Amino acid sequence: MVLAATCIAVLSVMALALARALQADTVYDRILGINMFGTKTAVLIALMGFLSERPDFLDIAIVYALINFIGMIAVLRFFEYTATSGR
Amino acid sequence: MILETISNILLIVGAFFALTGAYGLFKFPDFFTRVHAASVTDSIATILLFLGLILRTDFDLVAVKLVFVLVFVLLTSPTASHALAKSARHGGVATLAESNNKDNTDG
Amino acid sequence: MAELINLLLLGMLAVTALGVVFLKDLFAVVMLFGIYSFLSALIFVNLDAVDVAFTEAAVGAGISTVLMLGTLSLTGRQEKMSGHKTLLPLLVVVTTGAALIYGTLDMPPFGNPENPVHQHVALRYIQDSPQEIGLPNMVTSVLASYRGFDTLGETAVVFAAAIGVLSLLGLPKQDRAAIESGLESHLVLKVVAKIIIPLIILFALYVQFHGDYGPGGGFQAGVIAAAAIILYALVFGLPLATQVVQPGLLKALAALGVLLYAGTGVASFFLGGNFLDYNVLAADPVAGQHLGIILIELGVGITVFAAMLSIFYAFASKAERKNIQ
Amino acid sequence: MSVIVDYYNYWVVVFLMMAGFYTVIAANNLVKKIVGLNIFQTSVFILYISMGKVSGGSAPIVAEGITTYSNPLPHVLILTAIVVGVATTAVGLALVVRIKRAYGTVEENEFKDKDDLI
Amino acid sequence: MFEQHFLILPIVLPLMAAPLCILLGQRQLAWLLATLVSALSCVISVNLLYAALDQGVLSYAVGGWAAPWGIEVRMDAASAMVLSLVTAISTLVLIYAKASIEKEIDSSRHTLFYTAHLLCLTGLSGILSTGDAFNLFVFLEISSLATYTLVSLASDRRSLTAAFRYLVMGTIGATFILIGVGMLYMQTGTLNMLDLADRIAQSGPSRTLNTGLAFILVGVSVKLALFPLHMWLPPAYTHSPSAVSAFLASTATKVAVYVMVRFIFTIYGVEYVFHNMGMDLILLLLAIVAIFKCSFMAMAQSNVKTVLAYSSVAQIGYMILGISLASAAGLMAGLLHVFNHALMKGALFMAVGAVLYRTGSVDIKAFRGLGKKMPLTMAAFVIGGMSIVGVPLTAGFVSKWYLVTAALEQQHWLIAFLILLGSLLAVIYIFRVIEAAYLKKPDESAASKDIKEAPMLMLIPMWVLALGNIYFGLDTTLSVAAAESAAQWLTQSSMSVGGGQ
Repeated sequence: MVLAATCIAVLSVMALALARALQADTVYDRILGINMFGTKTAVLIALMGFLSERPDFLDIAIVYALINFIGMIAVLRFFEYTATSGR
Repeated sequence: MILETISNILLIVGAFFALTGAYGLFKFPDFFTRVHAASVTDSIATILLFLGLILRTDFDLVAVKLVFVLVFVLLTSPTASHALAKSARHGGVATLAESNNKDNTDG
Repeated sequence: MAELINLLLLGMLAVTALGVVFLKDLFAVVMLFGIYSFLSALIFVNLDAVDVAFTEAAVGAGISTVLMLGTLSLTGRQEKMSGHKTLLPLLVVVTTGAALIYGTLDMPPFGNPENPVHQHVALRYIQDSPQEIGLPNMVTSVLASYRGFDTLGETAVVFAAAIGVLSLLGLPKQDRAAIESGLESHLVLKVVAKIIIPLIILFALYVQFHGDYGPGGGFQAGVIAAAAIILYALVFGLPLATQVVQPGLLKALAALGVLLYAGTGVASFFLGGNFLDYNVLAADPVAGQHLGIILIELGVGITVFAAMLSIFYAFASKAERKNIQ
Repeated sequence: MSVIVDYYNYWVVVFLMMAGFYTVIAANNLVKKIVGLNIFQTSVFILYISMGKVSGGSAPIVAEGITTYSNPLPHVLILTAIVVGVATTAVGLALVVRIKRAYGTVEENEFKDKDDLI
Repeated sequence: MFEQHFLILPIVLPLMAAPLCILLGQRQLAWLLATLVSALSCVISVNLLYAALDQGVLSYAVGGWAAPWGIEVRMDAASAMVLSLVTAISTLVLIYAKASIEKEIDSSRHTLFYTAHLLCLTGLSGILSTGDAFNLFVFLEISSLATYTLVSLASDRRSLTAAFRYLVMGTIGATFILIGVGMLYMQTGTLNMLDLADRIAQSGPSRTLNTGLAFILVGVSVKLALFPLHMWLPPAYTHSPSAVSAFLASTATKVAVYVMVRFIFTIYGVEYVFHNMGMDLILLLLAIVAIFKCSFMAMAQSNVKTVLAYSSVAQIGYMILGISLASAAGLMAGLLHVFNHALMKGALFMAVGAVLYRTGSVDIKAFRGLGKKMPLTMAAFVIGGMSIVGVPLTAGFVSKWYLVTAALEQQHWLIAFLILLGSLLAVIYIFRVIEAAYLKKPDESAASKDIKEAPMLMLIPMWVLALGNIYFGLDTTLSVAAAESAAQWLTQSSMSVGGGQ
């Protein structure tokens, strides 16, 4: 029960982060929203594993956290390129 | 039984922190305070939620994996936020105080 | 509960897709695509497809997004407004969508265990594969053994993509030493990257060899290992990364992986079986299956690692060169 | 009512597919076309995975105490399809990079003046 | 000892040779390896063709797993015929390519060219051999990815946009096929083609199956450039390297036609596709529009490669027309035209490639006076052109003849007339080129004086195909027997299954 409620809470956090990413003043706000979204997905995977009573698939959560991090770094890296050369 | 209760409390508190973070994403006035809201709550919520989940395991491989994910997130998430804030700073995003000053001098 | 989560995730997917359609800032579009990929992977987890979720997260949200970002850094980040024709595409799309909806009306209901999909071929995979192949992960059994030919094709596709990208963009030259040094000023990032890159490679090895028991396998492991080097290249700069893992070596590795896979199949010829029949690889069929699967997963892993990384190198080298000018 | 419960998943998936499809054919920017192509394909993946789901089933990895497993075959097919998708994406983006270098633009409507094609 | 593995070798040999090319890294060696492997596959395929004509159908269980559970490689007369054709053309194109690509592709990319060619061959052989609907999709994508690479290898920048357009349309097509196969799987629970046919016959029509068929047909139509989904083809054939144009024009679309035949006749059955869904009328209309629209388009072009490309789309119309007649005779004529058209378009594109090699241009102006300067090349072009028109004693005549007969068999006088009219249009666009070559004076600039005959390595494969056009115009036993037996096999199995017996 608590697990399910936590799932819903995390999902709503994700929805809010998505809303932030969709309409943001600056590109950095978007990235911020997306980063929050990414970390919460990793949490949600773990929660869903417990909810479906098969928590041994946490490897996926690791991948999510990892890919989220790499995606963030890539965004920052390539955004620096366009920021300097695009203008 | 006790473990489960503690776990439930941890999960609820964690969810609460996660929600406040998301709320802060909209309510704070400038970018750097929003980063603050997002990243600090992110860390505490992740810690609490994962601790809550660890208490629900039989302390086997699953718990080890959970700890691994937790450590991983705790390493990467603040780093990403830090890098983001730093990039924003270099990219010329002004803090609230700065933009206020600017408004004053302009006016 | 699973249905509720499913519904919420589908809703978020729809919103994200609309965002992609309407936003003009391509940076946002690509980041939203990353989210789209994450969300669909969550749906896959929710619908019990853990292996697929694993791959989609690593590939869609990881590799594809990174490549798209690299492309954007070269092509600019604004889609120009256009008085483009929108009526005809809309018409085509509405027609296609209507045809699909028409098609859904006779579909077997969602999730019903009586559906034909669950009754015919799949039954054997579920009931017999743990004995015939000896692996708990049925997806790996089907992927590597029953439908190993598909997976050979998949490896060839990855190889073909690497060939295509190399012929289009070329590999970075190694002698351009250390002009560009990545996110130079981010000290914290460098320290953290140094800590986690070995962890990622360790994790990739775990995924490679644990794929028979849990979600994972050669493909996912290859992508994760490539991701580790990609992270290194992003943080410390491409020149350093190409010194660690050399582009020429990658080209050879990609070829070797395909050869290892196909070679395992040909080895079955000589041992008296059909192509890719692992039963004959060892005295005991189950042991043979296990050996065969380990070998071909290794082939897949090597090819995918090398192909993904050289594709990234090719894109990144173009981005770096542009940045210098 | 039961129609909705049975099919809502497919309908949303059709909507997603069409959003991607629309992006492919209507977008002016070549990178956006590729993004649309990816969304289109990813949505087809969801269609496949949806048909593999068994209500009350579990992930197709043998574990004690579990009797109903979801169908592993669509998972295998989609694993292959994902790989095919990323391969196409990589080649497509490489083409975009080269097009940008050769023509100086990646906007579809800007080609017609310079050349008879795209 | 490999006899029983012959079925899989045309796929596995090029697949293993492709990475070996990369490892060799030396373009002469890569060329040698690619040509040898391709020739070996060709020998094996012809062997298989005779075996299939003998025994009807050959089957091979990959991985030792029996059919609906594992993937089956399956060969009947239709697939063996197209497979022999594809491997033979691939061998000839590779011989031709050695000289041809010198001038058209940067020398550092030659190894990559051979690798991509081998991968493309792998994909095409896989499509032709597999008995599994999803496996077909995988091989389709291998060949497509390799094709995009091959097209973009040309140094002309327009090859990039052509390849991109091809990639977008091709991927949409492939995704449509994926959707269609998904719907088939959803209704039947199997992916094996024969098993699918059985279960579709048992379950009877349903809206999901109808939609699945529609999506598959649209997807395959993109791949085979059926009007109006042909927009990718003219730029792709025009701007790719000549060797690639010759290979693609004579194989890739043919394989797509084969896929369409497979889905219509083997999986769904004539009954379902033509009688229940009325697809024959739609296909017939599209085919006729394609023949006329694209013949007119071909007349208006000044680039000879574009002329040939539009002519290809028109000729594909004839193949689809044969299929849409929904009879054994029509299907046989369509398959025969697949075979013959490959011979003619191969010869024509090779001749044009040779002109490009010597003059550096494929504009119709560059052809002026070439009849004297490159007599052998232009003679091959004339033979190929005659065959396209359908002049008696050429292969083109044979397939047109069977097409007309098949149409008349069903009392379709109008269609027979339209087929003949279409041939007249072909006369016009082919004659424009021949006129320039033989009747116009060459321009007397210094550069054009040095033009001489194409090198041997280009002439030999070109003439093999040109002579093939004449040989199969005179001695029709092999080609007709193969097409006939293929058509009979396909329609029989589909009739019996379609009738639900």
